[in-house]
Amino acid sequence: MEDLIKRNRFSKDNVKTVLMDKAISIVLLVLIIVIAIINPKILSFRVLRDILMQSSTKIIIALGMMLVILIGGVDLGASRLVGMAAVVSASMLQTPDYVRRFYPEMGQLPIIVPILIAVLIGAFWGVLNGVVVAKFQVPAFIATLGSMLIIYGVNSIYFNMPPNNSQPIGGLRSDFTALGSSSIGPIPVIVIFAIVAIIIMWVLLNKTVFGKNIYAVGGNKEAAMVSGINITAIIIGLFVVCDSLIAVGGVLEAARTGGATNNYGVGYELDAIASCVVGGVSVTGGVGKVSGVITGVLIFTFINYGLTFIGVNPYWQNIIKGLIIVSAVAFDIQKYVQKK
Amino acid sequence: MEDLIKRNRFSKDNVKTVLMDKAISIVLLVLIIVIAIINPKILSFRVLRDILMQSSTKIIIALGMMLVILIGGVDLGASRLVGMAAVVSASMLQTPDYVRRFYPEMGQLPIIVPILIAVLIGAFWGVLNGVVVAKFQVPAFIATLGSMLIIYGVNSIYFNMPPNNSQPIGGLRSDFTALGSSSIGPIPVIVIFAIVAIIIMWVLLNKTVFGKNIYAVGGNKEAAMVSGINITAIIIGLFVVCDSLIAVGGVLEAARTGGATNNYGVGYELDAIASCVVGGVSVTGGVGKVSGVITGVLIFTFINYGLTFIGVNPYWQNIIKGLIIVSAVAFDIQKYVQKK
Amino acid sequence: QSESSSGEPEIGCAIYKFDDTFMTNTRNAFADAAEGKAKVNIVDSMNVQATQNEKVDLFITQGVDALALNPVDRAAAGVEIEKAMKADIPVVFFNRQPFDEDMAKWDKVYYVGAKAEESGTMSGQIVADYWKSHPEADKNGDGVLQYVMIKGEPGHQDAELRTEYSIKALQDNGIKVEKVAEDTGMWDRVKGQEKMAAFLTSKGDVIEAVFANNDDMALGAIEALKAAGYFTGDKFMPVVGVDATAPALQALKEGTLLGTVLNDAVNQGTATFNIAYDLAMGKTPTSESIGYEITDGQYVWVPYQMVTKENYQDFM
Amino acid sequence: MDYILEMNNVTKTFPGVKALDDVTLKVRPGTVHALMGENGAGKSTLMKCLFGLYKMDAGQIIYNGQEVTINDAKEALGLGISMIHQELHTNPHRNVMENVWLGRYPRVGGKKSPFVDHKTMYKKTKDLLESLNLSMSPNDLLRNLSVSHAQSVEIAKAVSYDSKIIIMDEPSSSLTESEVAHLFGIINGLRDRGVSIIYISHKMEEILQISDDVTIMRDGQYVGTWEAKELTTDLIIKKMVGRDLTNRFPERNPKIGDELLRVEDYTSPNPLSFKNVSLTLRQGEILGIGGLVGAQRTEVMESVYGLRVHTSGKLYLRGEEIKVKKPIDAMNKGMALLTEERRRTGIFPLLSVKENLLIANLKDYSKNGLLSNDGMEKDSIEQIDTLRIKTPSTKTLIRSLSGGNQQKVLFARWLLTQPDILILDEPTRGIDVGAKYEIYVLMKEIAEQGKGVIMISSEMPELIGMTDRIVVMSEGRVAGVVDSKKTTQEEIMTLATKYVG
Ligand SMILES: Nc1ncnc2c1ncn2[C@@H]1O[C@H](COP(=O)(O)OP(=O)(O)OP(=O)(O)O)[C@@H](O)[C@H]1O
Ligand SMILES: Nc1ncnc2c1ncn2[C@@H]1O[C@H](COP(=O)(O)OP(=O)(O)OP(=O)(O)O)[C@@H](O)[C@H]1O
Ligand SMILES: [Mg+2]
Ligand SMILES: [Mg+2]
Repeated sequence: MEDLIKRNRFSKDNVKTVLMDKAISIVLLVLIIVIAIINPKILSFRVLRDILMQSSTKIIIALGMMLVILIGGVDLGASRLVGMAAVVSASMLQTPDYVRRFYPEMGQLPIIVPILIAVLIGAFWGVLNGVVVAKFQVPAFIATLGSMLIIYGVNSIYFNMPPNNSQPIGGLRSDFTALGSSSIGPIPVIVIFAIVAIIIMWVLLNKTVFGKNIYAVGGNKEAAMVSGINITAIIIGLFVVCDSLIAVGGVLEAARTGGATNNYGVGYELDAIASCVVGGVSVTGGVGKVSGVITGVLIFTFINYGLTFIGVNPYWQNIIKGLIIVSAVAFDIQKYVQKK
Repeated sequence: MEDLIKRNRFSKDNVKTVLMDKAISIVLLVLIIVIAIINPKILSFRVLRDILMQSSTKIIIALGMMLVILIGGVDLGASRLVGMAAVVSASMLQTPDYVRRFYPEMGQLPIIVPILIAVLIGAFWGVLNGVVVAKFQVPAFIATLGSMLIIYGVNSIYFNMPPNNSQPIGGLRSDFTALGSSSIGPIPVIVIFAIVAIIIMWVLLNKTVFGKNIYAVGGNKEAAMVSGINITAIIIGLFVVCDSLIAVGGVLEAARTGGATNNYGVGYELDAIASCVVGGVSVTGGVGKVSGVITGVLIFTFINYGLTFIGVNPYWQNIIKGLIIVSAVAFDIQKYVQKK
Repeated sequence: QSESSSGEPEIGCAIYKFDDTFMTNTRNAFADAAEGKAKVNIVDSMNVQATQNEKVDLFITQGVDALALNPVDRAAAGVEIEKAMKADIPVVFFNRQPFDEDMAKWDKVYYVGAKAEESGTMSGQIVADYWKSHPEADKNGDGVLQYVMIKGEPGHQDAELRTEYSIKALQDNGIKVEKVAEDTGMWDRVKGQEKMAAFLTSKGDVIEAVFANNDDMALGAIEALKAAGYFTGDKFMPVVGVDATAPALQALKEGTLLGTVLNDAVNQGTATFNIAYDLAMGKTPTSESIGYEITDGQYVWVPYQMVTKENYQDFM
Repeated sequence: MDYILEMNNVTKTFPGVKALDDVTLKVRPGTVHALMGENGAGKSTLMKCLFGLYKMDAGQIIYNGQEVTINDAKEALGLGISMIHQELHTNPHRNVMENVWLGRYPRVGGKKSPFVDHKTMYKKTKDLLESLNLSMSPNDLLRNLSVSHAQSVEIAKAVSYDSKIIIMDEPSSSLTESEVAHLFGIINGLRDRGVSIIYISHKMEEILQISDDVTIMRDGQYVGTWEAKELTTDLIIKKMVGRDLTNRFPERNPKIGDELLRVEDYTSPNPLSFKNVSLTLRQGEILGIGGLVGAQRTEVMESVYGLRVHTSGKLYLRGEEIKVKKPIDAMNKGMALLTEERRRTGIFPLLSVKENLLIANLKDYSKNGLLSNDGMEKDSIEQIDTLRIKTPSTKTLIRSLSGGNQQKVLFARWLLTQPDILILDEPTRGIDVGAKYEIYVLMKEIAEQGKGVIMISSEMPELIGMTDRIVVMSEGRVAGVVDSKKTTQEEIMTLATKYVG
């Protein structure tokens, strides 16, 4: 039906269409204005910086998630993979004099080594997810539900290894935590990570054969198949990119908070999916833009930040957040339902 | 015509096809056998009873969820609606002499009244969800994400009302808790609830126009519209049935545990979706059977029960559970991917 | 009484949630105490009361000799007690206290835990002590302590009691207080950090103390404070948490965390096991047999301990 | 080398159906080879075996003198075999050029580079479209194209592979005559370059006009191969159907009565779509609607049926004004619409043949709120028999039926609603000659009951042969109404181009 209605819409651009097209950004703008009226301090560089910093890891994770949604799936394992990447990287990046070290005897590793290990673990799970989805035709929902449970189990066992025994991992090296808190000039390092991820993903999706093929597989798998596309390779590839990005997100969460437990990342998968969908990525696959995902994440971060900023009671925060999300999407969707 | 009937029968006759068709049930059987070898005590009437009782509310909730999945959506709000139904029904069904009553002044209501109120609240949210999805064309994922947040907010505010102030609700009347714990003859009351729900849903989906129309809308929305199906009415209707069932599930959870907090039901939505999908309900809509959902729930309950029964460490339980789910579905799916 | 092949009694133990540092320590202590004495099956209720009920049913079906339960929802303990009574399997609850009227249902029900209010009172006391000994803590000099509260999950028993009693302790010390902001960090370090960042930007220098319902959120808040330039030079902010986790002790050492409150996991776990063991052996636990004081015939109270710069080394 | 391709003794079984039974196909280089057979004869299945989409149970493929096995589309394409599929295989969310070059995008700096060369792709697409005389832009999104344009994109894509063999499975079913003529121009060009075309169609005129050789299949079996010049339409039909078919159209004695439906001044909100359309349908009449692709015939009728919005205009049923906002309103007034795109707006792929037949009619089988299976089964079997729908059972999923048989199911669906006004949008698309005749008979019977039929068709012979009057549309407007008995193809074409340009 959506399609039918869509075709009915004017193909000529006009102002209203453009406005409609940017519905989500407009919602964000209105939100900013309303909150600024209540507390004008929100219009400060500090706030912008806070929001960009808080959005950074979420953008990285959501961009990964986007790839899976583009083929009509979700990666439920994202949450636990964040936890695993956080725990693994943190466990190898503690200061030598910290008393409760995960590896009491380990020397000082170059910072890149544990990070690479964490990202490789992400890529490894990506391969597994991809193989299960592409080769065994298991729906992504179930495949990643499985990996969610398995990753969590494995990570918990690692986290529970003596001498750590499930203690929160702390005492992280300052060169590691700097990734989450320091700045280069006025720009926080973590934001630079996000920008790099955005650029990579934008180029990937818009300029490379691989990216185009992802849209092709997501938009019409059969058409892709009869055009000789290696669907298996595409699906495995996109899971690898997705889960590597999510692992990067997990590493940065550890760096940003200066700690890690096996519980890190819980609920992140839902946030990431929600950001994507609010940003216009279609859950049925084939449609979605990097810019949309960024807007989606910013909306969520801003709602959370803004409502706390003006001191809304947490119960009401939930209600308001729910209303904003639904109405933003309802408003956004009207561009397709115009005239009916 | 004669010919057709003969062929009709013939096509059923393939043993291999039958085996494939029952892949999921076979997985369940193998699981039971493996666990029985490790600990034969699992083969007892008590265990069967436990498993049926533990599956009852899950079946009721999963059957509700199934309806939304049949049209290619999910009801994320299910979790919080369970909490709301539990809190609302429990708050009105406390013994008169209990000191921390939610309504200190309230008389003894007939047990059906609070239960009906809870179910009507479910139906009310069903209408809202349905309208947002059908009328405003918001994807079910987002619409119910919104209601998840809103229901939780509203329920928390209710739960926080003085004199309760967010205290767990206890002291439930014994006629209420009996719903969760007593038996009629050898059959627990809660199991009877589940059986009634199963019968209703089976009839609804297989023997009514409404049910057939749900499959039609889920299978091809545009074609359904052309065929004169009132899509809006179907979607609203199915959300009403879904959310009413979920509310019943919430009431029974309160009865079964003898308490309620606003935190009840967390994670139930994922369990319900997973049970449906493992039971062969397709996340893209249009495909799924009541029997599949029951099998899906039983598999999950049995995995949880069986692994604890033989004393597997909880971390390993996650890993094993993940492996079983993925392999069960991978095995099941092969019937569709039989070499072209 | 069904005894396992080794002749050891079987004890079924359900934890409200495995992913909880404190409960992990408690269950580890429980398991350590059980070593060589009893066969214990420790299970995860995954923060869902109904799941715990299911585990209890399973334990009853298995015919364990005693139950050790850490309820998800303390109001639901009543039904668990009834189930246990019917099967005549004694129960020890720990860490989350059932209502008194439920405890009164049966004499084979025990409780081991700390008084939740106490943790609130102690964290309030730590701030009160600091406030009194550091006049410069009153940044705006108005004689009123402006604080922010980072709460755990709303409706959670510990979150509600810690919030209430920490402020009550200040007031009992004769300190005037003003709440600048309050929000929930859901026990989570990331959220603690994000909420604190928003507080700092919106309220800025007004804030004179930070209360967090647990250490994870306190540490998150400290990260946000560091980002805002605190803990360098003489820019300081008193932050208190609860739990005395390893990273919190490290923060105490570094001087960023003002104090925390130790919930004594080892003694709670050990006391719980000792009672469960006596019960499983068919004995009635006494203060002597378990090594902890039993009050009112059913309760064992394990006190909280204040942890500050002065004594943190004792806990490392 | 006599043959570029030989498929020998191909057998393929689906659950309940032997789709191919020892079939042979031999294609000479540089020829157009027509593959003929009734709906469900196994034509598409044979081609899918060749293209690697299905695995043969038994049989041999000899290509270029060598035996080959083809496991998937990639291998087929690699060997120089490309295919236009019976059902559209496009990605609606992407543009024309990405659809055309899918799987072999031009790359910046060499074959191994990961980057797509958009400039080259644009230019190549533009050249391709121009060389094929197609009007769309490389940047148009597929979902904004009409079915026939999407079909043209598929043709362009298949041609652009530079293949040795191009399989065309009913490429003309959604094209109008002028577009078919254009397609034939393309095919002739390809043949001259030595390309072989395997051409599947149910349009007899096309076959004799374009093909060199004809292979005929019946019920999954090979009937034979002939040179086209040895054949006539009647011969082909006889070999296909296994019996004589004397008439193409049933004899009609229309008794035209009072006005049944009147559309007055319908205008779409879309300025590019229909404007000021008025037409009347009378009792006992079969009204044709003709025009070129893009004439907005579909849009007008979908609008009358409540599927699309219109800004102005009125609708009268037996002289009384009615409001139709949704299809259900139209159905309640006794209308039925067989839509143009069976895959998108017609079939429920995951439901059985029975459910697909009865979905618009379920209420009739509901007693006390419960459906009675006996009645449903009985009526389904009756429809399957009447229309000779080839299906293993009533419970078979419709998606495993051949395209033509799916179309028959949809036709039966609307017959079952017993409409007073039956609107048919390209009703005989993909339907074999025999079945076409049966459908015409049914249309005739409906009209004889004093009901009305509106038929949109791009097939000139059936438009003239079956209707009483023809409304010819051009660029969204009514260009004229002609009497079918007196008109000619030329007159209709002239009207159809009245507002073009
Ligand atoms: N995937 C499938 N599963 C089961 N049966 C199938 C499948 N595909 C085709 N069939 C059956 O095989 C037979 C041949 O179908 P096919 O599509 O090849 O016919 P066709 O000659 O192309 O007919 P049409 O002219 O209608 O397109 C039909 O009876 C059909 O029902
Ligand atoms: N330029 C266009 N932009 C957007 N959509 C278009 C355009 N042209 C046609 N369409 C859409 O394509 C569909 C088919 O319209 P088409 O132009 O084929 O009309 P038609 O004359 O009814 O065709 P047919 O002869 O196939 O029935 C219509 O739904 C219409 O909305
Ligand atoms: Mg075909
Ligand atoms: Mg058309």
